[in-house]
Amino acid sequence: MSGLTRAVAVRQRMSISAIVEPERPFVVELEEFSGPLDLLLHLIREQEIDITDIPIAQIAHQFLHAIDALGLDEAANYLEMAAWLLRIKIQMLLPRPFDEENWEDPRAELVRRLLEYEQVREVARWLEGQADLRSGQFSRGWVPEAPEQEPSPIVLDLGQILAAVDRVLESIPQPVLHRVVPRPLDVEGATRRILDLLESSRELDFLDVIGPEPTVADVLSALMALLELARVGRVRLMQPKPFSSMAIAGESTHPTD
Amino acid sequence: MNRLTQLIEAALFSADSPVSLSQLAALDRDASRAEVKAALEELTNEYVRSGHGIELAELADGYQLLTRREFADAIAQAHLATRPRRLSPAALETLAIIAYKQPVGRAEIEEIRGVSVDGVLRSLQERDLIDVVGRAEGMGRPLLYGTTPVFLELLGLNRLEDLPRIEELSIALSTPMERRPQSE
Amino acid sequence: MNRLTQLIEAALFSADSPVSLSQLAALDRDASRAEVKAALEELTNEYVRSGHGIELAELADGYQLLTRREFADAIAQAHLATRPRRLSPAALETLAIIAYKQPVGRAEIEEIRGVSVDGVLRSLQERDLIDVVGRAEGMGRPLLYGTTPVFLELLGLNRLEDLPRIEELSIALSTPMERRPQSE
Repeated sequence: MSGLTRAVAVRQRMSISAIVEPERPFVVELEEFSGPLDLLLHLIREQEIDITDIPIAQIAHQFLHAIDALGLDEAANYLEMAAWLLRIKIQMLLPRPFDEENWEDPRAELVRRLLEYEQVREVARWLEGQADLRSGQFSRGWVPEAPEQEPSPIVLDLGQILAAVDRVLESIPQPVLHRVVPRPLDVEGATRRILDLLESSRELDFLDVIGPEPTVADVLSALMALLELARVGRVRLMQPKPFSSMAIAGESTHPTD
Repeated sequence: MNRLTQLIEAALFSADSPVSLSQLAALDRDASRAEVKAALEELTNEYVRSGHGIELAELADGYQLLTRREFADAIAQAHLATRPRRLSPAALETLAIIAYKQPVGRAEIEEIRGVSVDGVLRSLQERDLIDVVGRAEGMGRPLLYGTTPVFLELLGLNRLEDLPRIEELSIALSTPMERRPQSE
Repeated sequence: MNRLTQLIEAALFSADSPVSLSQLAALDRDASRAEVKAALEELTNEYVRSGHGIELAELADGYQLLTRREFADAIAQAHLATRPRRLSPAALETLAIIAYKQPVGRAEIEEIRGVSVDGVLRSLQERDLIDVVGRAEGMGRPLLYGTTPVFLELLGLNRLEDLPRIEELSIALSTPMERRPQSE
């Protein structure tokens, strides 16, 4: 029996060492842990540590390492826990008073919270089992409209409305002073397209360059690409007469690259 | 009833629309169409024989379990098929905005909620929880909405001033909903 | 089956959630509670005796017809009905705390779980598993949450007292979840 527990523990340790492997710093497995207490319990349980006597320096170190490896080191809740662990670690280093009886273990509150959280998890697992059991039974799928009925009464209470107000308030975005609309100009793409076209024909019309059914962004992108290509001497731009379409000629006489 | 009949009964019960013969046949790959048909017949007979409140109906697009017609009135009167409806979160949020910002136009509500509220406004109006209370100045003179006496009644409030003040709500607010509700 | 049993069967069949005893009694004003209970028992027995695919379940302080567990896979595979989405660990933990400590505010839940539960609370509320049941005294008068009948329905429980007693949990604690769940 203990062999099995052992095997499970070893496997879990392997999993955590995979997580903290330095060469995989960006394993985002946030979903793995439902919070800092969960991660902490995981570290404690996989090493079969006595929860009432946590080697705080070791655990604090592993916790910091794990949140760094998991990319959780910017999540406030995890940072808060890390800070707490470090504080307890320091408190443990302070000299104890002579009368040990009056010494209050700095880890006491942590232990209390861990145990409380474990209890929550036990209930959560029970709830999950119940929900699974219940989901094996379907209720009536199709419910007929009642014949010729007054519209059904509406239930509404103050709590619901207030909760809705809270939700609305929370969702209100910061005041927007001005909006910058990103223009999807693609000058690089247009440049590539123009150079490709020049491969097959020496002279182009502007209409060839912008393609069929161009958007404003397409036209602008093509125009800016042409101006840039002209500036570096890759193309020559000509307009035979006022308001006529622009003619584009490749400048092979200018072997810049 | 044999196992296939039980399975078909359970499937018909949990489906949300009539179920075709081929869908029923897909329930058990070992069952032939003839066996499925025989099971349907067994089910029909069982409901008649033991005198049930439901029956198996064959409709154009498949099979469906239905309550026997003679019970419809009693059920409707007991409001079982029409249980009190709760408002959706979307409706509640829209209602909350109107309660605190009335009179308010659609554009302003949509700006706060970040989604179109067309359908929600209509259904709130149909349920008599809000009503058009006027028109704004300016382009297109948009309709302005406010809450109705039914709204107050459902909340058990005497007047709009009985709504909690925005400052009392859990989230402190910097800007938008600073206005206190005004009674007309 | 007698007429009252048929009527009750039809009524349970047309309801989309558990129906309370008093709602069932309202179906027939001539029927006593004892007669309604006897009819429910007859219905239960009839489903067992004739071997039906559905059964009568007692949950969320009411009665509901449900398919028998053994048919769930076949029905789901034939796409005639879908099992509800499973709850995330975060949602389950939050529900566990609310179930045992209700009415409880957000701050207390967050302290126990060690994380912000804002989004989880909202989604549990949208799924109708929890609801605001009041407001605490003191600063900001925070909202207090409790579980709903839908929560019981989801878990197949009849009432909150069916949750495991704290003494039955393997991790015994002196303080935190000392309160026994109270039914409303």
